[in-house]
Amino acid sequence: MEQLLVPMMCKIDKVIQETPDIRTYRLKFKEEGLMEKFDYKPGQFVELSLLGAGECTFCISSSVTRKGYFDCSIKRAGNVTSDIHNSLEEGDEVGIRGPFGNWFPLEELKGKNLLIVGGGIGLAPLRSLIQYCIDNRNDYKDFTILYGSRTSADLCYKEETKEWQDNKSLNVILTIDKAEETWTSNVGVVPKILEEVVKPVIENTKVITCGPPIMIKYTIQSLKKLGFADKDIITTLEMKMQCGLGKCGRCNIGSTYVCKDGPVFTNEQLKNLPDEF
Amino acid sequence: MNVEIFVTDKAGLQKFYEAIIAKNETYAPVEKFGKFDFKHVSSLSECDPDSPIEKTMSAKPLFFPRSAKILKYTADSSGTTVKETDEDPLAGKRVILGMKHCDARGLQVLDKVYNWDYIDSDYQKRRQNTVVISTRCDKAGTHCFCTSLDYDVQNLDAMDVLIVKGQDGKIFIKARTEKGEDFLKSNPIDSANSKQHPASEEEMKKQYDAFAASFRLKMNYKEINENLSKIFDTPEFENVSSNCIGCNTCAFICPTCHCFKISDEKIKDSGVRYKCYDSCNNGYFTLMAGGHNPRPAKYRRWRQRAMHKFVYYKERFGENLCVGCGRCTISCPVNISIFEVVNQVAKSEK
Amino acid sequence: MDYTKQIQEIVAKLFAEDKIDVFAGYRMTGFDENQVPVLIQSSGEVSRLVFNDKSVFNLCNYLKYDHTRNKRVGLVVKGCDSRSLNLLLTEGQVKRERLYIVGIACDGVVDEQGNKMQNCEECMFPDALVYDELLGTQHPEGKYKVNSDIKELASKGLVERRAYFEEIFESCIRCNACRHSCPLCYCTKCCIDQETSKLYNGANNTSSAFHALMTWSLHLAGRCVDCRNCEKACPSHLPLHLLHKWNERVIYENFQEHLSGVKEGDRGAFYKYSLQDPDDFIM
Amino acid sequence: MEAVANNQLVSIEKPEIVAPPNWEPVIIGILCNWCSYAGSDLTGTSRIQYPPNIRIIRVPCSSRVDPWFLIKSLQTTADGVLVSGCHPGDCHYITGNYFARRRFLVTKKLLSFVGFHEDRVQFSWVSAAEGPKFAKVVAKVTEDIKKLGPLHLYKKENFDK
Repeated sequence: MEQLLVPMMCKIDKVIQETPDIRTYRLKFKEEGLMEKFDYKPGQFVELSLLGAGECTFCISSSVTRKGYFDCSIKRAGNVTSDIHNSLEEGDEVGIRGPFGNWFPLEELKGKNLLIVGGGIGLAPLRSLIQYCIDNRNDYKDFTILYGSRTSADLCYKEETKEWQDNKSLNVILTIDKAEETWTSNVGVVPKILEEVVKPVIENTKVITCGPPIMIKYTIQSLKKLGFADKDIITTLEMKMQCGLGKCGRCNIGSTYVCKDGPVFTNEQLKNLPDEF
Repeated sequence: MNVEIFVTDKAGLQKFYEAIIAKNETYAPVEKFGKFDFKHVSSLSECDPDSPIEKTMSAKPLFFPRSAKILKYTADSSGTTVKETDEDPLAGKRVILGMKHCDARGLQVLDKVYNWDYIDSDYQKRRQNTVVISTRCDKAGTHCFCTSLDYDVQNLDAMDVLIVKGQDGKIFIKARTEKGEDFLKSNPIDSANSKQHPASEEEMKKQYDAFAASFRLKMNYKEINENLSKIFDTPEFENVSSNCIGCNTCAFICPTCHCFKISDEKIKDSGVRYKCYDSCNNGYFTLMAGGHNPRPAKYRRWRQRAMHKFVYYKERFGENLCVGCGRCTISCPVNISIFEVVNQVAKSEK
Repeated sequence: MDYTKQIQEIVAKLFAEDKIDVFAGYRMTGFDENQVPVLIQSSGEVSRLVFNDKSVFNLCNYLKYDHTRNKRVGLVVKGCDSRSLNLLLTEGQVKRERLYIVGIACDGVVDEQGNKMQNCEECMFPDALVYDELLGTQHPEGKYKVNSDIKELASKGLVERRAYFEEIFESCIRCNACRHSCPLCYCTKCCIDQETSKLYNGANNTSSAFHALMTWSLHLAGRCVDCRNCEKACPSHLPLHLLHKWNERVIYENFQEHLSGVKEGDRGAFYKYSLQDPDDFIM
Repeated sequence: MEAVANNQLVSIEKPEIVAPPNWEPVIIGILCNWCSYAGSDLTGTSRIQYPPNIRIIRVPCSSRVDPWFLIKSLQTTADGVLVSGCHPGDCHYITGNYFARRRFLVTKKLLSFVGFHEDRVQFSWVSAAEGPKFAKVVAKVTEDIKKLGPLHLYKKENFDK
């Protein structure tokens, strides 16, 4: 066990300040050859450790189709993440274990319309999927992205969302909670925009959503109202984890280990879990 | 069942123990402050292999240590170097004397979680290199209920050598596994009558029956397991947990609790990362950095504990996590009994 | 010492008059002579309450949990418990008007083997010091006695003492039960809790145990009331009272016979000073 | 104690630990900003020599010194700790050192109770004008701790001396 818990060292290639409290760290393995072997799927997560401060779970926010690096987007929230924000710069080293967990059901999504609903930092795991799908665009039909945050400053991946907006094969809708002077796009919380602006086609569509717990709750409610089946709503859960290996017991929800059986669940699976997430 | 049963007496057993300690790396219960903990011993006088169950800590720390080093690191201008940790002190060939049956069962249960998906090689190594010599208790403790759970106390695969104290000072020693057989071959019992007795088998059974009859606590495990799995939302959990002070002792001394945390100890530019025990009764156990806590209230944590022991683990791995040793009840400062709790909850209406 | 009947009557009356929302008392375990603390929410449960010389646990501990927060609470206190309650009142942790205190003039409680507890043998204040109602006959105030274990240990040599305490710290399993069971440890973030403390992220090993127990006992120095909840909670049966009693002795002998929680409004020894404090150990 | 007879320096708490040749103790000096730190400054500017074993940490007031500082010092590098502040009555914050004094006494006594030699932690009042006294205090503490030998109690595991 102790050996499984030893991380591989990574170098920080680039630090991108996404919003005042979110940074994206572009990482490369220090040891040669590891980067090529590091194979992951959208939705999986890694354990990133700042030695001396601790270890935290982060989803990989880039796709394996973009070779040579991987991204982790980190929001300043607790002890370790503050330390990461305070002390890590380009060229510094962090430990990485992973990838762990399951992934978005890529095979199942093939030939389907995709509706991606994200909020705040919740776009990070979705970005991995979006990048993957853009790189395999022909496998999927209509592709809609709805992304919202509290203010325009809190929107992540600004450059990239612009690219997505310019991409003719994608339908990208951005929204913020409260009106701002310079903001020309939609205003309103995500579930409201989902019902009033997006008006998704229900047939042959899979919805993938991620965001703060409260947003997911209301998004799922409005999706149900719109007529989506539970099995077509896919979300990724957040739980406190320490090992990622199905041993430490923190991510237990009932008899489910989020780190092994998740973090990607359909709403159908979630309904069978005890209400402890 | 053509295994030889050795019959000896008390003096013979003492000699047997002494020979083991002299020849092998041996761990046995050693008393400190009125509590027995498994420690490395070099003579029989230091330890007491027949320590009472109420006062004996479980043998879990010999397989899943209270704090294990994961890595050492040093950082300098050229980067961070992760160093190998020292050799695992528990990985060598060793013998454990005086392990209780419930602890042996605990190991069997832990095997499941450590051997699914990612295999914990360190734990496995410790298990493989250990010969477990388990003595059957003469009498049940006040809080024991091992006989009423989902396993057969007499036949546990984790016990390599079984010692049973029969009537008239007769002591039966029997190897239960190949490892145990080999061990008995290399550590022969002096002055033992080593023929196979069908009668001995019977006498051992008799001892078990007397032992099983001495239990104060008995539960209908199947019914409790079924009922508990249905009543997740019962308010009874709030009642039974109201006087819990959340001290975490129960998890730390439990022979099957296996949750851990990873913590770093840092001094200047170097540090060590440890894996140490943690408890689900701790409010911070599931608290996430953003402030969201799936189990903020005490009763939710208690529910997790009780359900994990009696329902979830069974669902997932097919075994009951609680082994019925009663240690949590003995150590609880406010005398909350998990036996009482699950019985009370299982009886409650949804 | 058996006040079961009186307490049941009092609590029934309190519920009838709607003076309290919850009452903290003791009930029998149901299978042996020992008792379990119980929080009673309605008059229907009053018959479960008992009080006799097995009522050991200090109930002031429950004042820090959600079940009693912002509620009108009734509770039973013995002499030592009332001292801790006094401190909680002084430190602003509980409001006097929300409490209904049934004080006991305590004859001493016994441990699980039936022997009188050591702290009761040496108890200076067996009667509840703060109460709304006092049960039993009052005792004369005791005299300060140096704990016999402390006397014995202090007379030993340095190396011997070091070896003895090394055993204690080695046997500690770092479950923090001592902290959680202490009525005076009400901080929501504690410096010996590894998860909340940025000061100390240690393992469950000896050096961490030393750090934790020393820091903890120094935080309780001049406040500890010797109720021995910590010792009851310790799964390794460590003699934690040694640290506390030693501090108590140092403080009593050097700081104008300070004893914690005796007077209402009197804070811990470290919250005040005197010009007469010893200065000779400082160069 | 036989080892002492052979002129070998051993740890007083743990006689089985022998000091390496040319061992020099490490002493952590926690000094209050207003008096003792200024005093140590004066010692330096007056070119008074004192042993180099002391590593100085500046704190706002001796009352800022949590007993935890002493415990952590002793658990890591230090063989001894010196805490120094303003003379009673001279505290920059009026009463800080009176409170500190109580804590120091209890900490010192408790440490000595659990098996640290009394002289492992020492305290002094040194004012900003007492440069020579500071040098004397440091010399005395260093000498005391040299006699006690290296400290090897409850050291953190990753600590390499």
